[in-house]
Amino acid sequence: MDKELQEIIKKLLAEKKVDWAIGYEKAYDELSTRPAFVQDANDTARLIFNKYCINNLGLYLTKFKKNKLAVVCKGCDIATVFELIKEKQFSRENVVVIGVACEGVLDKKTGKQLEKCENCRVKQPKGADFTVGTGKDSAAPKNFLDVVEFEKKSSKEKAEFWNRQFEKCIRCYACRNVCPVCYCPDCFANRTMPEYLNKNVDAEENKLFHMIRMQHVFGRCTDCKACDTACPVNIPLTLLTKKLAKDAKELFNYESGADMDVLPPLSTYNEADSESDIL
Amino acid sequence: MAENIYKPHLAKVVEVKVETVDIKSYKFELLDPGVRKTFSWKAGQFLILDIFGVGETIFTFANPQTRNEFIECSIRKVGQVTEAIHELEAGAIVGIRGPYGNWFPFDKWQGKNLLYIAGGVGLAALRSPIEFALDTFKDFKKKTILYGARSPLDICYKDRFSDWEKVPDTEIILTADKGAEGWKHKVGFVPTVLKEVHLSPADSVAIICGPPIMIKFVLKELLDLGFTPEQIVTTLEMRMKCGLGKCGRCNVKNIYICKDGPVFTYAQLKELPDEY
Amino acid sequence: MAYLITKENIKNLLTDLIKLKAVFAPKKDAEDTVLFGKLSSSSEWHGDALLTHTTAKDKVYLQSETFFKIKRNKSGVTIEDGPEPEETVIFGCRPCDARGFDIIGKLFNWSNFVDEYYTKRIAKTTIICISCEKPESTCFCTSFTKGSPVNETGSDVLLTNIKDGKYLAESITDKGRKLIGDNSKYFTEASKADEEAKVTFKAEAEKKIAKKLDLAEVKRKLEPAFESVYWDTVHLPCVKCGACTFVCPTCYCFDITEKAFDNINSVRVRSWDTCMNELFTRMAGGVNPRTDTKKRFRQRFMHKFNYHVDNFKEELCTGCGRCIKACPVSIDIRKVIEEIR
Amino acid sequence: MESKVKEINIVGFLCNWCSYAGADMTGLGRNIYPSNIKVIRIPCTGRMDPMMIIEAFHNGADGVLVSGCHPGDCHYTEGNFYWRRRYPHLKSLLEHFGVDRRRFHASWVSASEGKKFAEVVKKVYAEVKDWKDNG
Repeated sequence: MDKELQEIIKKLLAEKKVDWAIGYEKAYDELSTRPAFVQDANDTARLIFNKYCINNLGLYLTKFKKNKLAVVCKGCDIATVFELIKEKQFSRENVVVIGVACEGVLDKKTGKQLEKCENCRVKQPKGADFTVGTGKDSAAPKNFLDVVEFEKKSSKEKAEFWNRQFEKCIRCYACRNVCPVCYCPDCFANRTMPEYLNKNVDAEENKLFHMIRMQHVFGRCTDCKACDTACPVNIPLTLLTKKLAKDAKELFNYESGADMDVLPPLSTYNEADSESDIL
Repeated sequence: MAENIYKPHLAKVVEVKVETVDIKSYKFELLDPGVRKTFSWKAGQFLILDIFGVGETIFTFANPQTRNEFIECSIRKVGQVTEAIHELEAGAIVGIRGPYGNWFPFDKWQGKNLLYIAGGVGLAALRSPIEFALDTFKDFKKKTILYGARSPLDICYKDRFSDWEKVPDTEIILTADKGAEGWKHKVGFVPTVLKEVHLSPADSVAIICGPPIMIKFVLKELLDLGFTPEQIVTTLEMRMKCGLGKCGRCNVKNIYICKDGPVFTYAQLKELPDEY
Repeated sequence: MAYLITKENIKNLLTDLIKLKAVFAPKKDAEDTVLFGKLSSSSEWHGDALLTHTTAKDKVYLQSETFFKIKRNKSGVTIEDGPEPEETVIFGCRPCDARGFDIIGKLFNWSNFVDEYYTKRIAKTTIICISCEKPESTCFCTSFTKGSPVNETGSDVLLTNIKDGKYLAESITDKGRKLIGDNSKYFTEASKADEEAKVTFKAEAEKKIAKKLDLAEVKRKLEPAFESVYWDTVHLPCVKCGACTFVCPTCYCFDITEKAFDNINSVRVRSWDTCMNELFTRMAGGVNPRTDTKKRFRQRFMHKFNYHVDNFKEELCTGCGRCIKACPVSIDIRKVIEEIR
Repeated sequence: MESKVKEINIVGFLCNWCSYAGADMTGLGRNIYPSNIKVIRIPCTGRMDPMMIIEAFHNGADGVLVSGCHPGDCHYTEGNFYWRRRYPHLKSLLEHFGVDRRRFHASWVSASEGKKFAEVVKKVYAEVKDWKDNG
């Protein structure tokens, strides 16, 4: 499979169809990989794909807008690419999507398979320009059992839970910076006039940051778990991103990155939208 | 234990003076008479001004040690803290800590010609070395001040020029990027004017402060005129927070601008990577 | 002077210490995160993990330290000092963490400016360090002159597990001697053989660390490398978060800001900052000498292995390898400095 | 900061064209309603940045009410339609973070519905008070 992947990229680079190819390479030990940037057609031998390839490389698309890119995507990462195209962050012509069949990836910190991989329906990537390997999609659809379970808590219990989590937060902004849809050049957290977020790191300020970030990515977040796996102190951000996915589905029947023709939920409206809760 | 290095002395705003649309000059007086007596600085050093409720920022002393009745600063409105400063009125309480950094080595410049080149609010940083040299004018030969601003309206310290010119051997050359009606001085960028007036590098020191782009071209012009890198002195601007060589942001090579600077000769700057 | 202490007695010692002081030790939470947390009972100590997810740095050099409280009212401004630090014990950190305190401490006492907050806290903190038996794949402490799995720099007491459940306890400083003296009932005198066992322990532990870098060579290569094209590509995967610097035992850069509660009350706060942050060097008005992500990436390595060595004759790194593990894109600090050209 | 019994604070973001005028009308019509609401005028509910609502809760607001024109009556034609989508999602997300659903409300109040505005504020106040008293 690696060979096939390398050949495709080699050809793309040799034929100057792309300026850069972004894939994965082995990192510091057998269990870790890192994003690899390849510019030279003779440099593709280091590219690999395995179950440790956890990063969502769609992240780099907004950072290298001026270049033509080939990017290696797992089925789930393709949703990110489409969502970004929908947001007109770059044009489809400028990116070559190389889909790789994936049997699920492992979190490098726990060594366990990501929860999202259990009920994955895009093990065989869809919508890619090239596809490497074949994968068998799971039969069961994505479920929100853990979110539903969490929703049963009282608001006081929820607040206590998050306070405990955000006390751990060191505000390194890894979650924001690895997020493919967090591409604002001027993040609210960096603004000083007015100042939305104080530099003082405490549970309340940290919570404010996460609340605003989550609100900001609603309807755009593809629940790719990049933030969750990036967190150096294991804050379960998946509980939040999954909630966003659940709300988008339940309130607006929207799935990020799924259908290119449907606008993101907050960018449009329907005159018949429900207003049961409005006084 | 020694005094807390992060704790400011309280000071009162004594006077606010509008210089231009976005520059105001302030006079501060330290509240504690004991501190007032011991607080001293040298031209070129800077202080950290503390606007309670908003934050701290760094400014150079606008007045030299020879005129130390008050602490003076000229401040351009650019950010969060400076905007809050511009709201201050006489009587307001602020905090001051310092002085920090190095100073202009006037003792080495005895008997030399001094050429000051300033652009925009950069004159605020040069006011203290200018006035210091004027107050001790006998120690130096000719003192030339070349000052440029975007427009005649942006010229600050207008009312000081007549006093400065009264000092023997002092010349002021003013220029504006764009002239206006009634403007009797030069029109053009500082480097161009510098070329026109053609100053001799013999026995001279050039002291520069201004926006980076101006500094870049002035340097080139001075070198063309025959100034050696050791004869050119500038005061650097860099984002600083602590003023103590600890917070790390003004680190360029193994230099901390706040501790080892802000006054550098061009000979020293050439050794630093281009990251300031 | 060396002593012996059993694992059982270590727990008893912890129980006693908890009654008197704030004791911080590795604690595991529901999400399997191991962090230095305040112990309320000795059973909470989680000694199995080699490294905690973040360092013990934040127990002395707080992520957000309140300098003082400010009150503004009609009669003027009053500045009120924050609370005095309490007596603290950091238990179960590793030699690489402990050496971080030594390195940061020098910086905070540098150039005639003594940082009161750090100095006061470290004076009231006793550090009990445990030598490492089995390194992780990211460890590289032996690359440093002082680095070793049994290094004592920065510790007050160093514990080494010389035989199953028996620890050799060495008092390094006066604080350490006092701690052992005050709790002498838990310690027995160590024999010559015990001390020799530590020598064997050291040799074995050091052998297990696979990666050893030639840091003098790194420094020699870094000096002329500022303009190197190497930086143009090596930084590409980096997402410029601050995870690497915030989990680092030696990164010390900070910001001083104010947090206002209302028109009267505010606090002056020092918080960690990172060279990876775009705002780190952005001046009011927008001029930024390090706009480019490449420049910020370069600064981190240059500062750690070049500039800091010029000023302090030691690297700003202890080889704990946390930054490698914390990095969302697994950038390996060892690889970056090794391959520099 | 102060040990006084804290009063309930409700931040009301009212649209300039309908609800703000509606609130004026309430006063003119001498309708009585709780004075705990602090009004901030916004151009349109479509302009209501969710960030400000989150900031309001962060800064200690007990409740937030956003009120605008009835659907179809928006001065900018469609602003409130966008708000109508943002509201349920934001409420759901805030609840997930532990902000009780009794603390965040939205309403439609037109310029002539002074009486309704008083009713809305009374209802919001009652809900917030219920949350505060009973947890």
